[in-house]
Amino acid sequence: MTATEWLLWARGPAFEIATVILVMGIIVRLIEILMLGRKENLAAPKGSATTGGLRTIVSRSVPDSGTFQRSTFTIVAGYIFHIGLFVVIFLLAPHILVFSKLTGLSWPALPTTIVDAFAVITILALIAVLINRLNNKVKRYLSGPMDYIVWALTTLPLITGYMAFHRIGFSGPMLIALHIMSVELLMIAIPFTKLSHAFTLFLARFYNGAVTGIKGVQS
Amino acid sequence: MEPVKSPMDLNPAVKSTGAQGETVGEALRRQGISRRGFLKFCATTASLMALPPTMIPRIAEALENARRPSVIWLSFQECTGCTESLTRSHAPTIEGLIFDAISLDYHHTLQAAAGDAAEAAREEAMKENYGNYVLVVDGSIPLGNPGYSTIAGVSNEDMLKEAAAGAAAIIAVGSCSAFGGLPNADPNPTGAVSVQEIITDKPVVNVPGCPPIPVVITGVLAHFLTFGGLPELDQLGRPVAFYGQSIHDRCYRRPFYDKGLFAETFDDEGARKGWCLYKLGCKGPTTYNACAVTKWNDGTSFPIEAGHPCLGCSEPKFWDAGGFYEALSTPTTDIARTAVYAVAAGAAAGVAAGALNKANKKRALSEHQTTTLDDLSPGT
Amino acid sequence: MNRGDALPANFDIPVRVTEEFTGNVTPLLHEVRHALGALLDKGEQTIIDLRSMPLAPGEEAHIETALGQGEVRVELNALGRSDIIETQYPGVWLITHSNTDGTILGKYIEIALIPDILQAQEGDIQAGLEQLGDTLKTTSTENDNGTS
Amino acid sequence: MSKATERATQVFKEQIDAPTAAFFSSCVSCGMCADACLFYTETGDPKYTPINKLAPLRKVWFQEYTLTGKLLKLAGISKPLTDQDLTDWEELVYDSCTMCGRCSMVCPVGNDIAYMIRKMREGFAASGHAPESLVGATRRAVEIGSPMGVKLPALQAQIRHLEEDTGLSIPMDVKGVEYLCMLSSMEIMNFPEYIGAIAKIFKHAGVSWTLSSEAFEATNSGIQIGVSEIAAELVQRIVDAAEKLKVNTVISPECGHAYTALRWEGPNLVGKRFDFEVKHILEVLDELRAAGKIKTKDKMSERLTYHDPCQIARRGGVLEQPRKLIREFSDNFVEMPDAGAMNWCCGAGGGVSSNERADEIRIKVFQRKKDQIDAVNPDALVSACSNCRIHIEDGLEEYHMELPVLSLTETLAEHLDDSVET
Repeated sequence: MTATEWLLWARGPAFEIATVILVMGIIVRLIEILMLGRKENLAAPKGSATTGGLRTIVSRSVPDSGTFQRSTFTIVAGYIFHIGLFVVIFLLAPHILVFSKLTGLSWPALPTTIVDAFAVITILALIAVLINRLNNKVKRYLSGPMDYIVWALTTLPLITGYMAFHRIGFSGPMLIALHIMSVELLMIAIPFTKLSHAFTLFLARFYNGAVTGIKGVQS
Repeated sequence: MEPVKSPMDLNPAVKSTGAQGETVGEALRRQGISRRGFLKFCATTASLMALPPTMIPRIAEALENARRPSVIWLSFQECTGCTESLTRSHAPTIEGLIFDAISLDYHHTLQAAAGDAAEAAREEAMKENYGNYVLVVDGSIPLGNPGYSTIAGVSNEDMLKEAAAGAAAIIAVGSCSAFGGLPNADPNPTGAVSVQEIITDKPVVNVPGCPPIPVVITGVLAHFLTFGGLPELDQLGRPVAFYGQSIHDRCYRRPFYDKGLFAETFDDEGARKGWCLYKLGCKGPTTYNACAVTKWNDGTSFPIEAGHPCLGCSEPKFWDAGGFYEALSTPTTDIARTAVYAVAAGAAAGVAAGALNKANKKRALSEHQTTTLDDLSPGT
Repeated sequence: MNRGDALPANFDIPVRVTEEFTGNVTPLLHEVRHALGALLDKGEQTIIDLRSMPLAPGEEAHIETALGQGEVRVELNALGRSDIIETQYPGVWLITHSNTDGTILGKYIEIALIPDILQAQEGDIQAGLEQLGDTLKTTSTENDNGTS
Repeated sequence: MSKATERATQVFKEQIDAPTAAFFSSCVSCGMCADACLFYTETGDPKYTPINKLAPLRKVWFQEYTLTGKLLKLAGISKPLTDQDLTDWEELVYDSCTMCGRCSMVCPVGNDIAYMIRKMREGFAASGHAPESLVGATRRAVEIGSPMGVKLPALQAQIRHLEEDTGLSIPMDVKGVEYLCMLSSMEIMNFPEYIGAIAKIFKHAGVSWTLSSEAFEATNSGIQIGVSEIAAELVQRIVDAAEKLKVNTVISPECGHAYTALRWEGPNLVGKRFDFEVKHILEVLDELRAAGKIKTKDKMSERLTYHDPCQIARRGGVLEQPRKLIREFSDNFVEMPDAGAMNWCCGAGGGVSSNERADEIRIKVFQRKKDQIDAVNPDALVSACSNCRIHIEDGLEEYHMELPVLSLTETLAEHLDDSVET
């Protein structure tokens, strides 16, 4: 296959397959979760479960100062690569066009060179996160092969994207094809790995906040 | 009424018999060109071969002594756009001079001879120069049915194979002969293929483009004239000197891409200010060609400069590579519809999976055994 | 050729040059400066092909303005016209080759004491010498004939 | 599959609900819960990472309630729960987790780990994998009425002594009063002064109250060991007594898990909403204070700090009340670092104190509390949970520290202005 054919495959059938797997996989996962249900809480509430749940969805993004001091690296590196991923995924003009085609919505892009800088920072943060996972005894203990595979799947699109932008290693069509295909691998992996947290996190935080909300505690 | 000029008059390069013993230098001087003129010719030749000006003396020396090669030009499933591109100029251009320096022995669009006489000229030239002539091909070759395109009753495939056998070099001019081009576009009714899909035992220089830039065609000829061999080629068989960099990398609008300033429509403020055409479907990032530097119409402009996105015409499959006006990063299919179907299918599958889980849990609950004190310490 | 010529007067060409696009102008002028230094110090000649680099509309004119015009202006007629202009910086020449139709074939900046193309070529001198000799021979023969 | 694993799997399947599935789906193994857990911070052993303590439950969720898990189980790639899993995790789920819920506050994706530990214990208990001493306590709670084996006559004897000592009357089985006071066995046996303090404060505030001879034990071993049927039975005794005596409010004593058991789990365990209110003693005292019914005569000048019992504060929502009450009798109150909802557990909650096997680690992880105390260097520590107090006293002794550990209720009672009757 020529580079052009790879690119066409990546933009065509492969993207369709990845989208179907991602969308179906996530919806199945969410419905699976929701349909397990939870018992009605008969205890007289001190506060609102819904308010608490919604508040925690937001508030859990900001750690308390004690936790920040104890888990500084995890939090700082986590923040950097999550913000980096957000910027790179959602604020690069070519990416916005993909979302526009999917949703019809559009929003302003950041200058490409700024997104490029974010990509570099994000890659560095992810490398730091990997080194930390290998060296931190808790993370090493908790990690299975899947944790490392997921790391690779997350980092690969950033690296191929960087290569595509700076035109390193392959021809233009091949670089873009490789970049899109690496993203497709990531899309396919999301519903079946811990990457699903990108979607289920909202449910998890809500349930957590709802339980504490009823008790009149802010979590 | 003025008599219609024959193509021979318009193009002195087309001769049924060429002075094959002559060198290029002699041929030029015969036309009354001084050595200063020759030097000027060499300078512009270096320029069109994308060689540095320091190469001018070498080019001058080589051209002075190079023998004029015989060129046979075969046209298959094509639109004559490539020939038009090359011969469009009214005045002698440097491309024209290069053309003059060769002996174009067969080109059925340009030559005056027709029918049996033309074919006889071709056969004669091939015989005389066997092993030494340059074969130029434009147009794709239909493999679906040989009858789709024939010349003098000979199928394109047969004629190509026959001509290729004695060629010193094969140049596939235009995207049709290089990659299959328009005839090859989905659904490819004629089963069109490129030259290199048929000729696999010889290197083929691809000069794609729809049409290719004229100086690129002559640049390759000049290279063959000057150095007697083929220029360095990329993976797709294209001369690196012209196809080494993408349109995007050499585009004067690139700074706007970097700044994130894009024309959103053809008539908005961004379009008027000359911003990047990426969002309007520009294929510059995936297209390798020299348009941004050599430009067209004697260096006047090129599509992006005229406000139109690059179509990517020098890349394989460019007709089928997504819409011309669809941005390169976007899916080529109706992904929104696919996503809607996936949502529906996901919901159905999810409800089914959820119902199975629910039944599973219900069964567990129905099998519930009261945990008694005795269960807590099974050992006792 | 002015592109505007073929268009109605009120037609506004949509693509306007609003600023220096490619950023190639300043580096190019630096390159010229270095080459001029090399010419002075080591007698090294340099030719820069202006058509080998991506330039935005108007940038070529910008370069020409920046280089200005100096003392020498030569018009060469070989294979069409060529203009060889010394810029305001002695030793920096702007060479424009055109064809017989006036279409520009190439533009070069040459940094040299005198551009190569201006120097009389050996072959041409040889031919000229022969021609002059022939002419003199003919003249003297005629003269001889006349006096005899 | 053994009978035990079958049972555990079956119970896990009953217990797993939408929140559990959402939590497991969201874990990114970031390890931050380890930094929030004193069993990890003080031992440095990664097996004590809270999320790791849930591995068996997680396995069953994955295999039973996800499409991928079901397929991998069918393919034989995902192995079912084993007896070894249950044996290995017993220590993690009972000995080294107090269900304090600090990890649940820290988890960046919002996983309520304590919520799931509670569920996991159901399966462990049902499959016979609960610690022996906790089983004993549960047996005593069911059969005798108190995990410590305290019977009514013992309570009656303490009441007699208290009435003699204080001259206050301690009502028993009085119908139609405002409050029914529950007690913990620890208070009856170790801190009977609490009962005297209640009597004094309620007399001072002029409110009616009673004890019940049929249900005086507030603690609930069923909650700690993780057997809902037993927990429900224990809660039902209180509900019956409260309904029989027609009280408006049942007061949970200075005990952490008793509050969780009665206030939050109670109605869900017995399957109906209560006709009465359940309040922690601190909530009642603060209401009385707010109503102007509590007046103190003096304020302590010693440097006081307050230890938030996890089930009362973080898991119970009683955070402001103790601080307001302490200020009634102290003008030198300092907060320890992380006080309030993020306070560190003493290390003895969730049944750990009843679990002799956990004695060593319980003392080891007390280091965390010690550091927290050292940071403010108080003259005395006030708390509102007898279990916390006993363990903190143990810990202080073990670490050779001299620090009085006070009951908030008792200290308040000592500083009441006897001259006024509100």
